[in-house]
Amino acid sequence: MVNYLLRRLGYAIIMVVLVSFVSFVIIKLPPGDFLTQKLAQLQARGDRSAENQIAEYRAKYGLDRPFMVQYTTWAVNFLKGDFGESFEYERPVKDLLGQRLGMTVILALATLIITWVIAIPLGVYSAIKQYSLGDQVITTISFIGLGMPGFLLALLILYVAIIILNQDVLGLFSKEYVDAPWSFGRVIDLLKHLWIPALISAVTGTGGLIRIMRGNLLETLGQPFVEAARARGLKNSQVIWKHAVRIAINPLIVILGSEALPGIIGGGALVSIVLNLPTIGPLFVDSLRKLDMYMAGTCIVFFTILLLVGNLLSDLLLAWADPRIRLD
Amino acid sequence: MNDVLIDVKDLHVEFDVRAGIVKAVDGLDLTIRRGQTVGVIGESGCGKSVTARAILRMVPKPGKVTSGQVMYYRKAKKGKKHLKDEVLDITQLPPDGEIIRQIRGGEIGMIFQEPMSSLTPVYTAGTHINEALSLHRLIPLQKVGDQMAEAITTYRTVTKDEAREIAIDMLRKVGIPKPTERVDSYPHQLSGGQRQRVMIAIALSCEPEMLIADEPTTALDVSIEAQILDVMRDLQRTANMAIMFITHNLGVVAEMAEEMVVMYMGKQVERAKTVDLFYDPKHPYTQALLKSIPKVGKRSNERLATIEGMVPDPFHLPTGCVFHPRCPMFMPGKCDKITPTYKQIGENHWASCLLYEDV
Amino acid sequence: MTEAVAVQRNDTSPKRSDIILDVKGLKKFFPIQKGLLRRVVGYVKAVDDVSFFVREGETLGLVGESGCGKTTAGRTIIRLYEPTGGDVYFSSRVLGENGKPKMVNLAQMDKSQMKLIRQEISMVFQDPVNSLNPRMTVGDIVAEPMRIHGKYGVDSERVIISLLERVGLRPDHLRRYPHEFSGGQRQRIGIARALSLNPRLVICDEPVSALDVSIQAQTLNLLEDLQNDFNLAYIFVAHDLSVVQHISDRVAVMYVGKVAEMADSDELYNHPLHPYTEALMSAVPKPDPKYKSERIIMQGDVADPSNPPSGCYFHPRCRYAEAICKEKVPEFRELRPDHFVACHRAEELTLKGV
Amino acid sequence: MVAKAGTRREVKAKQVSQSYLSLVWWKFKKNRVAVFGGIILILMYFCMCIIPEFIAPYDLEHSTNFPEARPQTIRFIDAQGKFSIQPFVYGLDKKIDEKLRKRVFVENTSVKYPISLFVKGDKYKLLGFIPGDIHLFGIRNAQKDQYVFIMGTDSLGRDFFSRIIFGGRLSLLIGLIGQVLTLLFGSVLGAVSGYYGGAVDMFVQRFTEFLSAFPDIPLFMALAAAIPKYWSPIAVYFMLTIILAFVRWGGLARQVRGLILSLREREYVLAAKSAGASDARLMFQHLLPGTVSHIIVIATLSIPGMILAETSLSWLGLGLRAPLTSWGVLLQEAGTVYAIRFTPWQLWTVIFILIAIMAYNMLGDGLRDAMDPYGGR
Repeated sequence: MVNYLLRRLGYAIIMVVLVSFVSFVIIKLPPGDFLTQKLAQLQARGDRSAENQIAEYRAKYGLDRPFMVQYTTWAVNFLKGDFGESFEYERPVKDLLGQRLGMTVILALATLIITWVIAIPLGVYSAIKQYSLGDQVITTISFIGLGMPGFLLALLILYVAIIILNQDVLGLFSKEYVDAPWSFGRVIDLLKHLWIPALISAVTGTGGLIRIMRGNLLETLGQPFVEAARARGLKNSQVIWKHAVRIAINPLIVILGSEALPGIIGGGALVSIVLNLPTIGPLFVDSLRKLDMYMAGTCIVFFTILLLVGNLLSDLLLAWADPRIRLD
Repeated sequence: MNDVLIDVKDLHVEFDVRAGIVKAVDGLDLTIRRGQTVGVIGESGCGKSVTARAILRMVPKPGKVTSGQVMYYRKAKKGKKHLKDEVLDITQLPPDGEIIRQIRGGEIGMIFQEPMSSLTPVYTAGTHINEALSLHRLIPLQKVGDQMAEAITTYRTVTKDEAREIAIDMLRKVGIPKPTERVDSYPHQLSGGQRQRVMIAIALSCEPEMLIADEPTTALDVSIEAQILDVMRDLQRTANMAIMFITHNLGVVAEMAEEMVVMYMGKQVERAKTVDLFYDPKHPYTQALLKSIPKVGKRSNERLATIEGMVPDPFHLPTGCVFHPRCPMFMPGKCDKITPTYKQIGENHWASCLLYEDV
Repeated sequence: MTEAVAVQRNDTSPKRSDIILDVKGLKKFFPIQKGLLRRVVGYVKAVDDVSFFVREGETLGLVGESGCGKTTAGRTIIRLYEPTGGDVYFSSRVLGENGKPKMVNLAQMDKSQMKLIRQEISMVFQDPVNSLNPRMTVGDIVAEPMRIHGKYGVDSERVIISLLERVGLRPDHLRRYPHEFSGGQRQRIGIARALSLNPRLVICDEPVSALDVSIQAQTLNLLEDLQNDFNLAYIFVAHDLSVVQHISDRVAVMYVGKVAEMADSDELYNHPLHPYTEALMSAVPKPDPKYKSERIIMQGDVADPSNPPSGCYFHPRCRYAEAICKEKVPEFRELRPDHFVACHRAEELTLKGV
Repeated sequence: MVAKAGTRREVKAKQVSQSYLSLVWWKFKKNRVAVFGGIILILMYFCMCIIPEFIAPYDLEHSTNFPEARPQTIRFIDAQGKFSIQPFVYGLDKKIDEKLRKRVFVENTSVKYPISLFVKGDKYKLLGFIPGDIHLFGIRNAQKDQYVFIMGTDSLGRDFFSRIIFGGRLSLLIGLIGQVLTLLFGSVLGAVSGYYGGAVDMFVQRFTEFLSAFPDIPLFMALAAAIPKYWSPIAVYFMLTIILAFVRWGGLARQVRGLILSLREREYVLAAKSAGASDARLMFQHLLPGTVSHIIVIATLSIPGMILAETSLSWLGLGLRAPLTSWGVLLQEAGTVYAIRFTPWQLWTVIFILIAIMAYNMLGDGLRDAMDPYGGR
């Protein structure tokens, strides 16, 4: 067990280093960097001291040094908790991310809870009432959800909200509450805005889960141990929940681990952009677009860490939930 | 006839699948007495497993009992105060109702062909036994009803430790080595033979009137099969329960059953005492079946007798006697036209063949 | 064919010269790998020092419980698995000169030589569903070995049709697909495929265990008829003792990767020398309600081939076990003429047959 | 007493023998939803990738004097209640909306433009070489400023329907081409790695693991962000296609590898092997045919992902850019709050994307069921 954990950890570290290095290379790949872009902008505006100013920046951020030096400096600082500075905002990446972390986590949790609370019962219902009207309705809806990308749905909902309901639904707070301290009114306001991302995740996120849950459960219901449990005199509901669902839900743990944790940052980035939500997603996309190197690099590394931790957690969870699985 | 336990009368079970209707069980009569072992034998798809499930009112979808009765003669029993003398038609009980659930596992236990997958993988052997115990051996107060309030005093809930002791005891009874350790084993940590023993322990823990064994040794090796059959015989002797033993293996049924029923394409073709059936089979199918198996220890250079042709397509059953296209005694104009009745042709001997009818 | 070695006679070799296959000390170990780096942490000794031989035109039954290595042995002989050790001598006509057979060692052969041998040895598989490619017609399936060896010619279709008829199928089945057939018929197709190149040895891997009783008898009869017609030798792998006895001239009983006993079929069943054989025989349920026997119940489960017991692998379940059985692996030796056994106490014990 | 056995046993003899493919086709045909999805896709690809110039009433760059005009309603009954069998639209008049402080176009019910089929219009070359000037529909003998905009116009007064048709060409093709590339990479490497094992297998496995350690969308974005801004639109398009294929092949390779591994143990493969079949024969006669159906299903079901990846990347400004027109590029214009408020008809793009995706999903799902014709007949 300890051996297993150590090995997984070692593997994870190698992975993070590799991924961070590769993403650094990728971001560095296009000719020109953030500062060249900025220089062009300043010059276009007719700023005469632009060249000097940029050169100053270049020295400040260490961009004039060789690539390997840049990477190692950043990587070493990263370990110390210094993720570098965002060129775009001219502020430490750490502060920028920290500012948005709270809302990001809240949103991710809300999404997670909504998706699972809706998907699992619907999937179970769909399986035990296979081919019934209810199953067909659920199946149809989950197919639509599967095919419907979140950001397109967000656009459609935005259309409905703006044109038909004539409501301002962007962001997570109304104007008066954006910078206000927490209060009852602010929470209500948050909930008023939260329904849209929640609805979107309910439609798009549950489709796949419902299908998987339905499929797993149908397969499990065909297993002899379900029949054996019934032959022991258990109630139908006990047979289904205690024996069939208990087994059928195990594979979902993997999904929980590999999607929920990385979802904190990456989940719904596109939706967040459409709805202008103050989460990390839009920040990251923007940094990629602008070649804001340290910002983008930090985000990718955190993605990877969350993904790897999520995978590890789900493996541990799975081993705990299913005695057949042994970690070694 | 008061020792009759299960009386299946003219049972019909149909499976309505897309390609048509399969008559899985087509007019079956079967009587099982208390303490008796009845072997049900037949090739795959002959309806023997479906019959077993119909007795427990758990025919899988899309199967349906379309007609017939499964009469269950319930008897008052010491230690199980909710039981009284009554006759129940199992096919008429609500499929997830209180009564049928008392019967399942409590009064009729069942073990299955696949010991590898008949135990829920996430629960230990002990958990499985305790689950059955909690359902049947100790009836919770509120479920029994007022008129028995008096008797309830004899019941009490067992503590966790006691339940564990019972489970260990059951495991010991079915011959599992180191039962105190094995009670905490998960199914995957047990071998196939041990799992089947656990299944038997579960079934027996509630002291049932009857055990339905659906090909319990088919998936096991010969040496393990011998162990399991041995355990079953021992336990039957001590517990005096009936066994419905479903198998396709003539050797197994010869050893286990006093009486046996031969099924072919959903119909019973012959029923007799096991000895009579082996030494004086009446139905051509039974005769052919017995001749077609090689017998260990009696090697001869003779060819095996075979049953010609194939098992018919269940969607297009032959007319008349379903066996007529393969029957060596085929009587043209009769067997392909007239459906034989199930007729008594001797003491304790029934057959369904036109050879024994005046037509 | 320089490395083809002439047969050496030793204990397990037959005294007559009509042997077609002589397996000596065959081993097949499957590595157990673990971890990210796939380190080998142990071996499943599926076949562990197995010796037996088959004579021209006879059937050798290979019988044993699950995990005893009988299927692996069959597959290793025909090099579906690469042997870990040992020799497999085969009397080949293809590689011989002037139509005279020549003993060659299959275990040492390169791929192209082995391909030639494959015309002389073929296989019949267990699973009637999985052993036929669902996307090929029956004709193509039966013709495949011919095509592989470049022997498919103008009149091959006629040959295939007569082959189909010989195994009890109809000429119009030629263009059908496997899913249109029942299990028994599929097994016939598999048999026709195995015979399409006129082999001299057919390895039948549990050919009837997936079939219903009535179909099983048909298939066994067919195999016997074909043997007589074509002078085939069979290695008949099965777990059903009565089937094996019915079809085999000689039987080898395997236990956890080793041959426990090998003898003439009647001799083995009536006068077993190995306690495992005796127990196995007594464990088989007899289809005779009047038969009452003192059954020997073997305790415990079949040993794990990745972690077998010391000494004689059978000793933990053997009721005759003594100290030596725990310590020393018994030698496989010819105790009576043509009767081989691997048991320390074979000489002293008097065992009961069926 | 014993009857003539032969005749009785012939009852079931005459049956039409069906090959695997005909079984698949037969089962697929019965699935109406899947057939419907397939027909929709064929129509879309035909209309948007082969003859978009004919379907679209106007040329892609045809600017008009009607910027941000709302869609005209196609009518059969005019303001006077008169019915005509030929549909028509009303002409547009410029007006200033006081409340919005914005120039808008309103219908002028006194001017009717009848809509005809097969009218002469902008000249084009189908597939780049077949010249023509006939369009599917439009106004016959249209004069200056006579237009029909069934889905409105954009800020430059270009007919939005035409843009959607042309945009579909790039978006639909990128999915298809990207998937073909993925298939080439993925299935070949997957098959080789599953069949031979060894070093190739090691490499493929490690690489796919590495790819999967990268978060999916960020990897797309990072790679797309690395495309130099000054590249020509065509180069960007191809680069993007390659990126899409590159990110996806790992998963496919893994699936194909798994399939090959499981098929390799099938007894019919062992049978061929024991008869001496060559590696090539095993691969092409036995293993690949068994996987092709799965690969096709996987491919069909992942094309929507490709299309979506293009649209979302372009929408984010990381993929295709004007002057190229794809659905993603169109979305970029449509996705702002301003656009939703004032030109919501631009969201028609979303509907088209959804139709394409749903159609692929229906088709793929039907194929998946049909590809296993032996089960549950």
